[in-house]
Amino acid sequence: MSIKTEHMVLNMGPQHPSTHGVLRLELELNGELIVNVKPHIGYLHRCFEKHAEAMTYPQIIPYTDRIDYLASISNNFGYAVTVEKLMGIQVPERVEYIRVIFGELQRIASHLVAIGTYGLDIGAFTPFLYCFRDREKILSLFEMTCGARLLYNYIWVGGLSHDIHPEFVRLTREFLNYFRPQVEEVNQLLSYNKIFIERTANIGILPAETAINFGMTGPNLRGSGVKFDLRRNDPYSIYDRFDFDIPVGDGRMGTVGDCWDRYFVRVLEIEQSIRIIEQALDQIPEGDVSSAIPKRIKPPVGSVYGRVENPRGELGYFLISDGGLNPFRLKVRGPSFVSLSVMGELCKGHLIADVIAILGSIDIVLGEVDR
Amino acid sequence: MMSSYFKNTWEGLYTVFVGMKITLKHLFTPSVTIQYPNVKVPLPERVRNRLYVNMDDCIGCDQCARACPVSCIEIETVKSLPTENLGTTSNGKKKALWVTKFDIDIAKCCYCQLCVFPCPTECIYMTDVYEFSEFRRSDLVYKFATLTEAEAEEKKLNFENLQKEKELQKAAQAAAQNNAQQPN
Amino acid sequence: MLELFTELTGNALLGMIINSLIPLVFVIPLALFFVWLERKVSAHMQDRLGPMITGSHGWLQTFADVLKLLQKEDIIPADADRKLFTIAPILVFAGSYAAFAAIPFSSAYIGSEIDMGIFYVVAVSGLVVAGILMAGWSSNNKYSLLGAMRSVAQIISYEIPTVLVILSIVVLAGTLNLLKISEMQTAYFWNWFIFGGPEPGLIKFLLIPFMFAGFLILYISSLAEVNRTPFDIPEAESELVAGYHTEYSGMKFAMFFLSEYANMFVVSAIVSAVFFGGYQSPFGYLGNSLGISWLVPIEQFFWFTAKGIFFVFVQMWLRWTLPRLRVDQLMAVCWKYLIPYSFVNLIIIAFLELYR
Amino acid sequence: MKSSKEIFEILKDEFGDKILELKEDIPVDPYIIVTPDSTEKIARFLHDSSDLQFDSLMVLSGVDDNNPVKTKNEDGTESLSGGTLSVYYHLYSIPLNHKIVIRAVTEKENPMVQSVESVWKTADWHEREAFDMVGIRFENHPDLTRILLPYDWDESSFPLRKDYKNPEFYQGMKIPY
Repeated sequence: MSIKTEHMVLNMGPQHPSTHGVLRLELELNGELIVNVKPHIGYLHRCFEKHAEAMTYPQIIPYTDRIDYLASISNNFGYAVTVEKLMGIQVPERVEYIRVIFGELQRIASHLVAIGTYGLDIGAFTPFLYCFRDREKILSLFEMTCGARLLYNYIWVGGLSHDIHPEFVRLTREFLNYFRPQVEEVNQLLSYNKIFIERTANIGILPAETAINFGMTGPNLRGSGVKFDLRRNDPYSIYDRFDFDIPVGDGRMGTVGDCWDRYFVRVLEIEQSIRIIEQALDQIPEGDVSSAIPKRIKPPVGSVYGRVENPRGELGYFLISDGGLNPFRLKVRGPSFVSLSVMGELCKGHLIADVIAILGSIDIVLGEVDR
Repeated sequence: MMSSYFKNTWEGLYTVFVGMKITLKHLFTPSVTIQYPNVKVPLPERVRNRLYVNMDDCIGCDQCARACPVSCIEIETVKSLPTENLGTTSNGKKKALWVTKFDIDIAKCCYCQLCVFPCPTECIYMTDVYEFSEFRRSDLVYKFATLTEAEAEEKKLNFENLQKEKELQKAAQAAAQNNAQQPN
Repeated sequence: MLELFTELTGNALLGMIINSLIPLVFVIPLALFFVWLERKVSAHMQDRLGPMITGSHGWLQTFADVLKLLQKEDIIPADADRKLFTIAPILVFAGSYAAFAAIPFSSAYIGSEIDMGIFYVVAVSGLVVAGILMAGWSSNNKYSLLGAMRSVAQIISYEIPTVLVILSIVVLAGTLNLLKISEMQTAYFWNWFIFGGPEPGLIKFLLIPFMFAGFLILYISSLAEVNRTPFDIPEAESELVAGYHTEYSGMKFAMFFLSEYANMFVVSAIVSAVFFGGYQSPFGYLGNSLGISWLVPIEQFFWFTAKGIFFVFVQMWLRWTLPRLRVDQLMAVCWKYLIPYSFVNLIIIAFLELYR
Repeated sequence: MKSSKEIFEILKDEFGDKILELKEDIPVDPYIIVTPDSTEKIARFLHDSSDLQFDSLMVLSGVDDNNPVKTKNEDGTESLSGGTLSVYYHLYSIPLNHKIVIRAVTEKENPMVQSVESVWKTADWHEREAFDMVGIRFENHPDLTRILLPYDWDESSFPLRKDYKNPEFYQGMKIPY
């Protein structure tokens, strides 16, 4: 005879220390074992797509900042690339280089948050503050250039809002020299820590096939061992000119596609971003940054899907224009939105503590999930 | 099997000591944070904080309000009388409008700087002031218009009178024309 | 000490009360100091400054916090079991306070010199478990319940390696009396049990590595007993919000908080008493060389506190370095690693003692 | 690597009249219009066919085409009704590195498109979003509920439709904006 037991339903969030914002996870538990996970989203829905239909094209850029507020420059970048593709604008060389430098700096900043908060989820508080310390230095570089620390409105359709500061190149080099050893320190403190490895290796394994089927992109897909990076496979801007590697998860500590792989791909990507920035700083030409900005942005009738490699994966803008001053429809494909949908699949059979580890490893930003 | 058991134990202890070495090193490195209200970070020159409007230069063209993505700027203008001289802006543009209302709801402002670029006289710009919290939300609506309410009323009235006069003149002209045409 | 107080007041009961209040005078300021220390240590390890405004380097910050907590509304959730909810923090504090009774602060003061001293301390710490379980159950909150369940499983499991290591010391010392164990390790630091104990000879040197292993095991399991990182899963804030004290606020919360820090000192005191000579100075006493006999207990008290604070500092150091284990891994560390190691350790030490 | 023209030919051969036309004349991305009642089969073919191997659905978006038909009422006033909703599928093949856009057009009155959730799991949430925002119903979808809007949102109100009016009340509460 067996004892009849009931599953316990535990609401994790919307107010919970490690749901990375206002996400609600409905956990069905058998003891501490997860039977089912159902994410409930929409708490941060800000009607971006509806807003966009009432805004002119330049006015949308501040709104794109707020989609994924940890990677604003990348969002600006994606939007600018999309509209330029529809209008057929060729932007000056200098603009392209600055965009790439900023995009990669933003990637480092965003990955630092991802790494730091992941440590925080696992219970290590200190690496989080080391990461934020270095991120602040990047934000200062941004602030020096465009005056804002978080929401930049920097990359415009056809150009940039400001040229870089005369000191920018020197200070960026200085920062990169300072920053390189810091990554190693975080590795020593967190990545190679036995407890951290125990917590993350062999947890939340996402096989490559499932990852592609679920539309995972960016570090989450590469963590599963798929060598796919939009900067290399579908190059936009001038990424085809740089020499960099695409790190993929190799199951060094456990199985390919586990949380540790997803986490460590981000650490390795920081190194590659540094390489790209250094090359770009060497090659950056002189020139004007605002010469290609159209006076009136009025794209022709048509539709375009533009996508860029955001720190979290493929950020896509599906833009339909009816030839007016406002977009007819602007749909955003946020990488976090797609990544979060795999939660239910990943968590089954794990413990509560693993839900946190898995959620942290797919690195979502709720601003982008809900838009 | 047995060796991996001891390897685990060793790794567990060793990586802990490696981590402890790092944190101990940081215990004696100087801190990077500052005591905020007493010490402040110097701000770069391009910093984007509170909006300010230099009304001496404003010509009331409404371009900033149209550029704003969150509609936080409200401008109302009244045409000046031909007899009035409003002066010129610092870059030599002649002013032709009385700005009776120039409100910025700084609580709505998203600090995107889109209003700054189209301004023909560079009179709206972002300053480096970032501490301006208020107890009432209504205090965050900044009124930049220099005219007092009475003055604004007067200008409006002036303009309306001018309009009426013009209409009367027109009517009179039309009537005169009619009169002139009628005999024929 | 008890006789002294009885003589002074002329009343046995009053003497007893004074005798038992002395640790309280010591514990509460110490716990407040530890809270402050924790914040400063964490801040400086993270390149921050920590509290700086209230007093020089913020030393008054915890006093201010306690005053704030005292003034706060005492909230009891509507569906909570009111009686248990109120008793729980008291029981937890009582558990950690009772442990101080058998800890020798110096050769002159020990709350109650019982021959089962160390056994008593381990046993009475078990009272904390009951308090935590009460708190978790009565809160009527799923997070609290999960935290309490984890805590109970954890503390009970980790008592086994603790006791096994203590047993190996008992084998060497031949007594359970903490005062006697401390007295044995007198004179210089090489008489401490971590360096093989007071008896000289070859065996003493052979014992040293096993003593170090024993110390590590005891220290690790004591971390688990007081719910410190990497074993802080009962209150793992990233999973269970705040674990068993999620629903507590105001002074009830403060009692959990203070007893946690008091407990940290208790386990540190035990570690120092069994391995590091307890209140003994590492190199003789100033009072002895100067011939001032009353200076000796004060020096002893200083060394006792210093050692305790050092081990608490190491606990904080670990907390701000390490991530947290998962609940099943925590059990694995205990049952698969610590218990076998401590068993082997005990047997080897017992053999060495046998062939001394 | 196949152009959209080639993909169109392959699909036309396979599905015949289910594939309506290839739109290439407007910038930038050409798309293939298909009928909404067979998207699942087409998707399955696109995913499985060794020539195409569209293993990744980049985005699925619901769009209100804003093309209502004007009808004159008896009393002389004009009223708008009908029109179409579309679902755009942006597909990409990682091994073959080619893209295609598929568009399924459905009636606004009773919008019904076959779900492709069984082919690409990522379509699950995208379809829920399209249902949530534009009101397209997906046949055979396992859990077609609101996703971004609250679960108690008005059942017939879809914010991204062009004829959407801001509601005055939400659950009986006046909305002061």
